Amino acid sequence: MLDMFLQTFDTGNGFWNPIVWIVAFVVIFLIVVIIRGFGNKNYKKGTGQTKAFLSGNQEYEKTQMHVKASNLYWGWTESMKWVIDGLKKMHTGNVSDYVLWFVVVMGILLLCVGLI
Amino acid sequence: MNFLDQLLSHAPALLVAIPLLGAFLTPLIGRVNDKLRNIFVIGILGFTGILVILLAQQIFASGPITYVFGSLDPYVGKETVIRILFEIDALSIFMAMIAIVLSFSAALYSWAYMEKNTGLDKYYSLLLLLTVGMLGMVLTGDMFNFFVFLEITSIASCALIAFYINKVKSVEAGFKYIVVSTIGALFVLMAIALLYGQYDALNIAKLADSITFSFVDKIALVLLIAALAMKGGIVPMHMWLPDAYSRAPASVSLILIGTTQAGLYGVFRVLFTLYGNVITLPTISMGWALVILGLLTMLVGVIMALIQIDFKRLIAYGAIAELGYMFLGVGTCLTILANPDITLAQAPFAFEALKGGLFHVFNDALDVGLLFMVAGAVYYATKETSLNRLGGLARNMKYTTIFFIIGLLAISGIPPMNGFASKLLIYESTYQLNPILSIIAILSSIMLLAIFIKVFHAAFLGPKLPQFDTVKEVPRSMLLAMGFIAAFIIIFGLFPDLIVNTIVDPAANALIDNAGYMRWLIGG
Amino acid sequence: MNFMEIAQTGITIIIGAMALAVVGIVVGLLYKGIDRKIAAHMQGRIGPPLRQPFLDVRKLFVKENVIPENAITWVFNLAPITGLVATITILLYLPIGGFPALLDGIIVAKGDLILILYLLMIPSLAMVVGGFASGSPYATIGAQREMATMIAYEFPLAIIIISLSWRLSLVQGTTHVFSLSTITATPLWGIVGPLGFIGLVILLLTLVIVTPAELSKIPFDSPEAETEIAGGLLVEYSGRNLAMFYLTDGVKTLVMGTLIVALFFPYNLSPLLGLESYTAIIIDILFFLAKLFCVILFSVTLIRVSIARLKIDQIVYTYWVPLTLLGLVGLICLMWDQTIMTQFGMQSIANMLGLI
Amino acid sequence: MIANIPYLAVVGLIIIGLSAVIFKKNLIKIIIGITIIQSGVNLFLITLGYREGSTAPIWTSSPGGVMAFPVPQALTLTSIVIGVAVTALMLSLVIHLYRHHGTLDVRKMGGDDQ
Repeated sequence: MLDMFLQTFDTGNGFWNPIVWIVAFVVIFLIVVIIRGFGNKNYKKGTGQTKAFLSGNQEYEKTQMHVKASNLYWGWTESMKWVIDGLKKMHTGNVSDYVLWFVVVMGILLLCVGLI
Repeated sequence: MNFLDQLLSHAPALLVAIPLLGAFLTPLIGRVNDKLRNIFVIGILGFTGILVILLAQQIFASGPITYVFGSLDPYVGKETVIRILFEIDALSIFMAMIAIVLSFSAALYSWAYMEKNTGLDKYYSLLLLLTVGMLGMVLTGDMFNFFVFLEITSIASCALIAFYINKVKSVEAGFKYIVVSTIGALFVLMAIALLYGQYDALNIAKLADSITFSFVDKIALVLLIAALAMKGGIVPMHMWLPDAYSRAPASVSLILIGTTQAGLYGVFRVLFTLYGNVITLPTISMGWALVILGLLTMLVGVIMALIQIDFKRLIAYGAIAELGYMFLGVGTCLTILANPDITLAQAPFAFEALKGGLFHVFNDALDVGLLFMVAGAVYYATKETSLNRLGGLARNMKYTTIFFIIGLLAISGIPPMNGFASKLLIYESTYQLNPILSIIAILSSIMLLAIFIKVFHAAFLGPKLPQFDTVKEVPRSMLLAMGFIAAFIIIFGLFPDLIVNTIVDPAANALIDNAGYMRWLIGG
Repeated sequence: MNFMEIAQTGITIIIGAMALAVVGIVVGLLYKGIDRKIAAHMQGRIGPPLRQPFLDVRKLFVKENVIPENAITWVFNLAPITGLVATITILLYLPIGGFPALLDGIIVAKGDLILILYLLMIPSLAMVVGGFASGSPYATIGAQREMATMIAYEFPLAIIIISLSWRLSLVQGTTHVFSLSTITATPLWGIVGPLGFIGLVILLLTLVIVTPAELSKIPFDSPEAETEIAGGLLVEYSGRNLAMFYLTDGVKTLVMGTLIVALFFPYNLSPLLGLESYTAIIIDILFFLAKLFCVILFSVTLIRVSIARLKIDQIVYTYWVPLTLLGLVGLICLMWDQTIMTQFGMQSIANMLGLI
Repeated sequence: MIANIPYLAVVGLIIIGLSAVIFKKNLIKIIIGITIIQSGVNLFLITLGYREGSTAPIWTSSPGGVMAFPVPQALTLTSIVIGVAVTALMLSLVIHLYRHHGTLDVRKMGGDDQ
């Protein structure tokens, strides 16, 4: 019975045993927490120490300190702009186009089964 | 024969009958008391769930069940098979489990989530009807029945998507959904009529037995695959999906995952079972078509998800990307099956890929479902879905944050969550068909991670925002529903071998075992 | 498997994990010291002593552990620990010192390359989450850059791993081609033909260029970019939390080095010299450390000294276009090696030229 | 040849309906397009079950002679019923859209955001 739960997951080309990993993870976690425990725990709460670092500038309002979702991954969107723009153009939000795509796929599949 | 056996022998019919009856009783009970109605709905779904589990046990132990309505024998006379029958094999019950887990947690979640809305009697009725539709689609052994249940699903889910009828975007999404799914369903009906005209049968097994892959069959195949893939949200026919998922109430989005997967089930059933005897005949293997559609689905899904700023819309695109994995896994198996030069035994990876694809169906339902519930919880607490205006919620909503982290790790396939196990199966099998397939699959999984990390930052991390100072943790029923799904995720992640051997392996075997499906027809 | 066996395995895992944690941290820091020393010499400086990383960690442990007011405390504290722990667990699956991986030899439970690929993401993920959780704009910018870099370099990395395993799956009689024990037991260099050899060299080159990004070293360290965003995702970290990240960096260098060694140079000296027992082990470990040194020298030290930092969109472009193409060329070489070279191999070329 | 006319009509109806759905910008016309497709499919089902000179199979005691096969007719009936429900649902949604936008032209409604 216990065996069934401990069995290694074998994909035919590789292995994965979650239980072993979890055990190792927990053990190492404990060791690391102990090592970390040697460190200094203290800091001065509520002083300038805990303010966000902005190269010495005054901190902005909280809402402005939060980087918004649409600003993330700039580097990626910048270098993949052409793909994204093309895809955005594809998503018109018009139901007629949705049906048109359906017809297009039907055409392609007809090609696959060898009718056209 | 005691009561339990009696119950079990009619379980296939009861699975559909009980929620159907419940759907029409719900408004009546709703007149008495709101709480009673909620308990009634959850009870109905719970009971159906128990029946599914009992039936599943029986099927995994002793093979597929054929349940004929109104008779014991599917035949009328010697030849004709016109009786309606449910043909339940391991794959059907596997899909039924997914459907029932999703609807049960949706009902649980709705208790608090929908509490402040009016028209809840209708809401719960439709929710049960939607469950009926999904269960019927996966259990039925009859093509026309399949169409009817497909239409039940479309109508019920359309009404649920447009539940916030005063919000114009919801109505718009509902309209798009009904147009797309009606056209899809009509083409399915057309294909059924084509098959019926040729073979004088509506029964899947009977049709599968007599199919010859004539000119008309080819047209029917294309119509069925295209229409059902559209229901399943496969790129490039996926555009209705983000609209519908993001505008529906979160609890409805949760069940919609089930309906899209029922569409995928249709695709698999048609390709493997209905056209199972003529699988090698198409000029270009349909398996390659599935694989390429799957790759497209993954890539378009992740790229579009990465640039979304609406919480639920982003998850919807993530869900699309996940659908690609299933198509990839199942398509890989189909290419091998369709290749007359290679048998399945010579290419063991094909079966592994099929298992991976099917396992991923379940995992995707759980992961995406959990994320939708988290999105709903965030909306419930803050009345905000735009990621550009959220932030810092981890302080106030600790449990929701933890559930989100679980969902995030699971959907991007970080060990030791369930997503990793199924993705591992897919990566380590599809590469043998072509290395590029695995490479793109790995890439999209990493992009999924990036997508949800972005959400994590935008919604949960960051400084304490003044407008969310008073935000409180969501009510217990929602946490309970999230915990229910999260428990599944963790169990599936920790014991992948057990799960694959007990439920996924029989389902995969059932899908490729055509003779088993037609057992009652060809003798036995 | 009875209870005794399970207990035995459990104890093995626990002891092994403890040993690896210590070894990983010490060796990782040692190589960090070596790296700094060599880099300094290349730039005409004397450089810090070899034990400087140890001193750094000790110093960080003494410093105050500031948790900024904008941070989500539990995420902020948990991220560095998780990163370090996940990195150390990778060592369990890698063949260190020429021996089979810890989990390979003793019990049936093994991990494979895909698992290592995913586990390698966790430390970066921890840094990203930690950066985001600091609630500082600098840290956020750094974290999202790290994530973009991760998307970028995983593409070529996936190509390398899948190509190697795919080629290995064509070799007769191999099972479990993703497991490291199979990979180290059948080095591909001897199996492939000339075109495949070129393909392997290309893949190795790609992996060497992926490594600095994996370790966020110059030229791919725009997530940290001290000069522009003041340390990026680490800007709010201090004291023991920063020390955790420092250790993670050391262990991760060791992991990446070991991975390259295991994938491409899994040879041992002892069979060649005909050594046995203890001498063999010692020689193998020394040889392994030497190999590791070479790999780190080329993939980390040389690159970081000689190239300037790239912009984030340049990083994405570098990995998604030139390096992906390079990886694909490597893959195609391996594929053609199978089809073309069997027909037009050395033998047949020699035939055509009339040499035979 | 004459027996094929219904089938040609089916194909014609479906193509007309599809083109209405794809090219018309008015929501009501899109719905009309869908109902045309529906009629096409229903016509196809009916044609399949048609037999010249047969009687409808609604007798308790059969008078003899050729009977039409009831199954396609039952299918058609079901399909019509479903069609009515779907059309009603679509029209009610369009009413809501019209109330909000004051137009039925999709171009003036503005699509959903990306």
